[in-house]
Amino acid sequence: MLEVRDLVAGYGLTRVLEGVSLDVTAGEIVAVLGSNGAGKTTLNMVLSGLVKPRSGEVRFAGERITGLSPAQVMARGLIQVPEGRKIFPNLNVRENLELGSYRRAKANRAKNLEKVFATFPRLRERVAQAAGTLSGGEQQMLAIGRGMMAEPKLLILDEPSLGLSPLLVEEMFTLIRRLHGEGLAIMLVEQNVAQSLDLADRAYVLEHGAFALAGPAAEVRENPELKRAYLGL
Amino acid sequence: MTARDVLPILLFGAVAALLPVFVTAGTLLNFAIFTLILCLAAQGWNILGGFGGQYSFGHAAFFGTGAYATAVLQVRYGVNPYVTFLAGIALASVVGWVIGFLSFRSGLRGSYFALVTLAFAEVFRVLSNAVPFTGGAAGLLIPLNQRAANFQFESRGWFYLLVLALVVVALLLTRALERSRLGAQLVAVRENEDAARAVGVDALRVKLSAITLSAAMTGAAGGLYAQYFLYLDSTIAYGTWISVEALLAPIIGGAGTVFGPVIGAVILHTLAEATRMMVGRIPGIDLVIYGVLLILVVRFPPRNLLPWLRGRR
Amino acid sequence: RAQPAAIKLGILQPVTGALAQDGEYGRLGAELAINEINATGGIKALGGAQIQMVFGDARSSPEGGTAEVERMQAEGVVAVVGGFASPICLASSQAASRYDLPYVADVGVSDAIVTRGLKNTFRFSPGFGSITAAALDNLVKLNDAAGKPAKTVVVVHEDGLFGSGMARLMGAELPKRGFEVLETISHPTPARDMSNIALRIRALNPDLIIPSSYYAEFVLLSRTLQQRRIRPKGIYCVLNGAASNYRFVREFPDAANLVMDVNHWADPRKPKTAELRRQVEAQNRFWLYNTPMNYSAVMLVADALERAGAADRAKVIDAIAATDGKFDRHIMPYGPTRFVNGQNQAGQAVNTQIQGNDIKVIFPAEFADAQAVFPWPA
Amino acid sequence: MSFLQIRNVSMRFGGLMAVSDASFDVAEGSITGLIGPNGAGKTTLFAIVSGFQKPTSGQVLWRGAEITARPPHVLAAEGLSRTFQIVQPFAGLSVRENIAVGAFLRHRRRADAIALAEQVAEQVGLTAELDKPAAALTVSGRKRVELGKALATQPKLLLLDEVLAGLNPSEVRDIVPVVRAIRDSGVTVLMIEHVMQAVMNLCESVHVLAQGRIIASGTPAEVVATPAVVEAYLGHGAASRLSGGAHA
Amino acid sequence: MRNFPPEIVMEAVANGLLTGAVYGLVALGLTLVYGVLHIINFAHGALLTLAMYAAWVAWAAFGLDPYVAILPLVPIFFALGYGVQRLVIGPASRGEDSNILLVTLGLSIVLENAMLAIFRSDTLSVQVDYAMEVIEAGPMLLSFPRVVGFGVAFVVAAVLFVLLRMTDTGRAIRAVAKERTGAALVGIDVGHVYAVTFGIGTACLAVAACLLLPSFYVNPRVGNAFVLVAFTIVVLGGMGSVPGALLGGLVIGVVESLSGLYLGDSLGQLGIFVIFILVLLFKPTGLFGARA
Ligand SMILES: Nc1ncnc2c1ncn2[C@@H]1O[C@H](COP(=O)(O)OP(=O)(O)OP(=O)(O)O)[C@@H](O)[C@H]1O
Ligand SMILES: Nc1ncnc2c1ncn2[C@@H]1O[C@H](COP(=O)(O)OP(=O)(O)OP(=O)(O)O)[C@@H](O)[C@H]1O
Ligand SMILES: [Mg+2]
Ligand SMILES: [Mg+2]
Repeated sequence: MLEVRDLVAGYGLTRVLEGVSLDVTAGEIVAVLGSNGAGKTTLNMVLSGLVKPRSGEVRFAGERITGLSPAQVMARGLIQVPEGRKIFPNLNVRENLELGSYRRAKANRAKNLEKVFATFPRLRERVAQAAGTLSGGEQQMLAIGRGMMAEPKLLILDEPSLGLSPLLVEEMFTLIRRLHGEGLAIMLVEQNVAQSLDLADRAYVLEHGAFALAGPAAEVRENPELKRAYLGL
Repeated sequence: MTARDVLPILLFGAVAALLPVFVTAGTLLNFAIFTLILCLAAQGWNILGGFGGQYSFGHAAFFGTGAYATAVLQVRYGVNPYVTFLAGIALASVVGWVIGFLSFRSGLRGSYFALVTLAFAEVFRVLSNAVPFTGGAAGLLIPLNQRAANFQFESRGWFYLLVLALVVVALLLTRALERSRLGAQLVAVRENEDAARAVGVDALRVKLSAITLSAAMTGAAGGLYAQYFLYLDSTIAYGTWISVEALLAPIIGGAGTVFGPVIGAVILHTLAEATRMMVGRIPGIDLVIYGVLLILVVRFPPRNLLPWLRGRR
Repeated sequence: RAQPAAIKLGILQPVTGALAQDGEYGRLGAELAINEINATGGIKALGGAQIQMVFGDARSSPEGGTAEVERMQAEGVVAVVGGFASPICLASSQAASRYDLPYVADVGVSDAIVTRGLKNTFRFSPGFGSITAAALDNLVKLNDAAGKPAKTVVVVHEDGLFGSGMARLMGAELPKRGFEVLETISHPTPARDMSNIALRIRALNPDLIIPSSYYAEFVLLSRTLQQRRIRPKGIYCVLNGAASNYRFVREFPDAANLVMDVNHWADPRKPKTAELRRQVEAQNRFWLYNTPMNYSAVMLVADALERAGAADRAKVIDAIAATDGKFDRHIMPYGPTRFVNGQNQAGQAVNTQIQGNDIKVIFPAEFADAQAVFPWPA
Repeated sequence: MSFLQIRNVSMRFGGLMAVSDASFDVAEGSITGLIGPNGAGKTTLFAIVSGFQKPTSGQVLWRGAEITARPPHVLAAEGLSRTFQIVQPFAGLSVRENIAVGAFLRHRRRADAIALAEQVAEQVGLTAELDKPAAALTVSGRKRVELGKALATQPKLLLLDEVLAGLNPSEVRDIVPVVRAIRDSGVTVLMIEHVMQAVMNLCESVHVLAQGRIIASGTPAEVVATPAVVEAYLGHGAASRLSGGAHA
Repeated sequence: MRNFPPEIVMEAVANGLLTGAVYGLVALGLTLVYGVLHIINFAHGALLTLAMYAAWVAWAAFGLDPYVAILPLVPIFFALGYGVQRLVIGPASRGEDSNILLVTLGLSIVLENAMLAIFRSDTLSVQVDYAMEVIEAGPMLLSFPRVVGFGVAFVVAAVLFVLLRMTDTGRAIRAVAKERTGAALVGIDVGHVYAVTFGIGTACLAVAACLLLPSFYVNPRVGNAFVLVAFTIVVLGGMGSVPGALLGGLVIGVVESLSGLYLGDSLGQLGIFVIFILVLLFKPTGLFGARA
């Protein structure tokens, strides 16, 4: 479904990604791990079209999407829930969610809204509150909810558990599992290494702009190098 | 401040001071004097807007106060112009402090601050046009009396050197500010006021210091203007033209850098002068060209083309 | 014989910015004069030297005027004519004085222009004091002649130099001459709305309205008065932008008819005036006072050049100062020219009235080409 | 006498009680945890303690004296410093300059402030990024800057709002000793944290806030065993992991 | 202070309301552009002037009544605003707010002087037979063109309000105002939304121009007279708020009218600015409190 080949990207004079290749096939959960600053978010930004790659190719559902605008990428069903949430602080919760289906799945808006509210009852309680005044965790729920409104084919989650209480983290992983169960392909960027690996089918470990490790999640988990570097064991 | 901080400024002063030696053409001296006066006004704006991030659209309020104080006190009360010039600076900084106190205390930021300064300048303009002691709508004429003791010089060269000296002082002050605690705190307030407060920056005090200093510099520019052109009215003193001039130069040349306003003012006025030459049968064409060049300068900023112009942070 | 070197003459006008309209018409006048001089053999005393115009845009600001004077000086002009607005005239004549460069102000009415003791500065036209004095005298004469129909007055003025000064004077002088000033109303330029002024006037119901505004504002005012059906016994303008402007007469004949003005105006009895007006209208421009005034000021310099016999600044200054009644190439309704401290003592404003499709001079009698219609027929 | 006392603090936003009648103490020299579900009012409480918001009612006492609603910069000067959950860097400035702003609080001279900033940067592991603009840092870098700025004010009480969020387990492991070292240098720490691994490791006592109220207080071990806390905050999975495999 | 008979005061208030609605329309464009681009559009006045010239040309060259000219001018000015943002302001400002400021400033210089070059400095007006008509409302005489202006301004404000609140485009406009990256990620074309916003703001000016022209005049600097008032209104109404702009316009219209009546038009301006400063100092979110 998603094929990334030899992607090189960066900001100004610095190169962040130095030839990254990765695949996500339909219905699978892929975890992308890596220390801080490894370039995970940059990779997501390139996939979503917000950062233009210097070379390399991205294909989605068989179509080359390198260099497309974020709107065009998004319209094809590749949806990202970004790091730092990027919700619309001046709009209320409902409006935020409705804009999730600005370019996709507009017809099913009401239905999907219900679905999101069912997933995050807290959001229903806050429908008319300006999103900027939500607590950190509530904002994270809103961001995920907004992503779901677009009926993604592939959902990229950039550190979705950031700032969530352990209970909610657990619920979130349950949710990811459920979405996955419904056939959704997910690319999960997480610091929560142990739980991500439990969930994922396959995993990539990004280091210094390139993948140092890749393979089935179970194998990656057992890799001693990973244990040392990321699990603090 | 180290020698490295001060040297470029002194060098600039020294080189610029040679101008009257080589150039006697009134056109150029007149141009240089006017540009330097605007440099001073712009440096004032830069302190508050560039370093402090508080964009003012009403620096005319300070310019005009400096100008009117300089003129009114000598015309109406016969005070020596050098004294009235200093009084103008003092009065402008008081006005700066008061406007700053009112707006910063009520938490005005961003465009709200910009608009309130604009409104203050307008209030001053309307008032100065109506009250008698500013000469009202008829304006105020400083009697011609070309003696150095009278802050009017037979030869323009002297006036030029005096303005240049003041610009150098302003540059040194800005550099000192940049290197000081106040400067660091000011920049911090610009970047993120809440974060600055959290690490112990008294944002109100810092901003008030900045606006006071800023107003003083721009007020000095006003005083020089009055003393040079010897005529003032409400639109000259408090008109939007000077508020715009004051912000244009630093933004073009690099806001929040010591040399930004100077570079910007020189670029802008050279452009203006150059296009002025093109005045043809149809009025306005030259200004159309000027406007287009202005947009192009923003699009391709000279500070990007010439990185060394950028001025060290 | 080789053609003598052209003589450069600086023409300074604000053709951009707030005063652009006036500057345009001023430049037109100067151009027409220069063309005429050149077409009729140039400056004869200088072997028929042609006059070359060095034009400068004062950009509606004093510093703009100053910068242009500097440039003209660098280009070696023999004199500068123009300025239009008082602040521009004040600043630029002073800049010119550094170089002993003769400066002839075209319009600038501030009396400070000729009272600073600058040797180089002249004004051919009347200043503020003499204009307003004439305005008052003529008003009294007009009212007396009509049997004193007007007793109460409302003064409306723009809040700049012209308007405010005029209003202050009217406030002080009118009561001495038997008029009651009910109210003095000022407005900014540009003004967005005149309904309030109209309302106040309606409430006060004066016999006479004395407005002093720029073109657009007066048009707005008179149209609003018309719309609100406010009809005093007369509208008597002083130094007004519109009541001496043919555009107003053409576009709003109903509002314009019978409005009076005290202003600069060309002498309607001189054949040259009509000829010049035809030339201007042939260019699709309207006939405004700026044009004849600049025409006349340029002629003044040309006359001085003839008498000086040299394109030498000091000699030109002396020659202008010595101008006398023999100077007759101007087209203003002035008596014999005589300069005292740079001011032409004969310069005077005249009363005009819009009558039908035309602007007529109604005062003083020796220049008048029509009878005043006052009070307005009901 | 207690170091920091929070007395019956309530905060209302329109119809919402973000904090209601919360009271607890922080002992001098301790590392105290404040945990609770999302939206419980933890950050709001920090904003109140640090002077950014004025509580609807209640008091904050600092070494016995009331400091409620004093402006933040005054509190910072008195030794009370906070970090922000949504990091607030001086985006256009370099890391060095960012931290130096904090250092200027107690050092008038530029050289001194810069020296202290560099020292603090080392402490929080930012030496390599000193010249980078703060805006170009990754999440963890920004969190460290946040910590560095606060530390550079040489506080007596440090309020840390989720500085560990976004760090991977090994980075969390790296930063735990940093926090401990801060405490050992004489700074009292009050931290909001969802990373229970760190809370268990670091804190001597923990207060749990839920829907604006304190629902439990005690040692980490006590608190994670409290059923109400498990119910509202931890969930059973985390609770069993913590009590089972606790390697504290 | 002078005492005016009640019918005069009433008429002053009515006039203020009528004029204020059109001010509100001018402010509407400004508030919208401000809300999204976060910058004060210095070219607003020049664009208004341009629209007035356009309406004048429509009348002088094509004999189009100014009210009829609204129909072609609104789409034309929408396109113009769209293009200006897309092709000039956007690229030239490179995303920095202070640059947008300069670019709009440059644009205003270009426009104002281009109009000077093309139309000369003369003051132009249209002559339509209804310009002098009045509607008698009790003892009051209300200018017909102003009554029309009042009505149309309300309709435009209502349309815009609905657009911003109820449509996705409107929500997108508001979303982009605060969170550009987030907007891009939900598939909003940020550049397009900026341009649409600028286009709408400019289209508002086209309407305002057509409403003003029958009773007003046009010269190359006429727009400036309205910009300062428009700023006041925007602040009064809360930046970015559509109903605020209209209400603010009405309030300012009445304030201007009454202070003009009692203090004279010159000092009456002072009244507006003092109110402006007080509002800024004590209720900077605006009288009609748009959410911060
Ligand atoms: N806008 C930017 N300008 C310049 N450099 C940047 C920018 N954003 C990120 N970087 C740099 O790019 C590198 C990779 O950053 P990125 O955000 O992709 O990392 P990450 O793996 O997502 O880290 P984290 O886990 O902290 O989120 C870092 O070194 C960072 O400093
Ligand atoms: N300015 C405000 N206006 C309205 N409601 C607010 C405001 N600030 C916070 N809230 C609400 O108060 C509640 C508490 O918020 P707070 O940020 O303190 O939570 P928190 O405990 O820090 O949560 P998290 O762990 O998710 O960061 C939330 O429901 C939030 O929506
Ligand atoms: Mg990241
Ligand atoms: Mg929080």
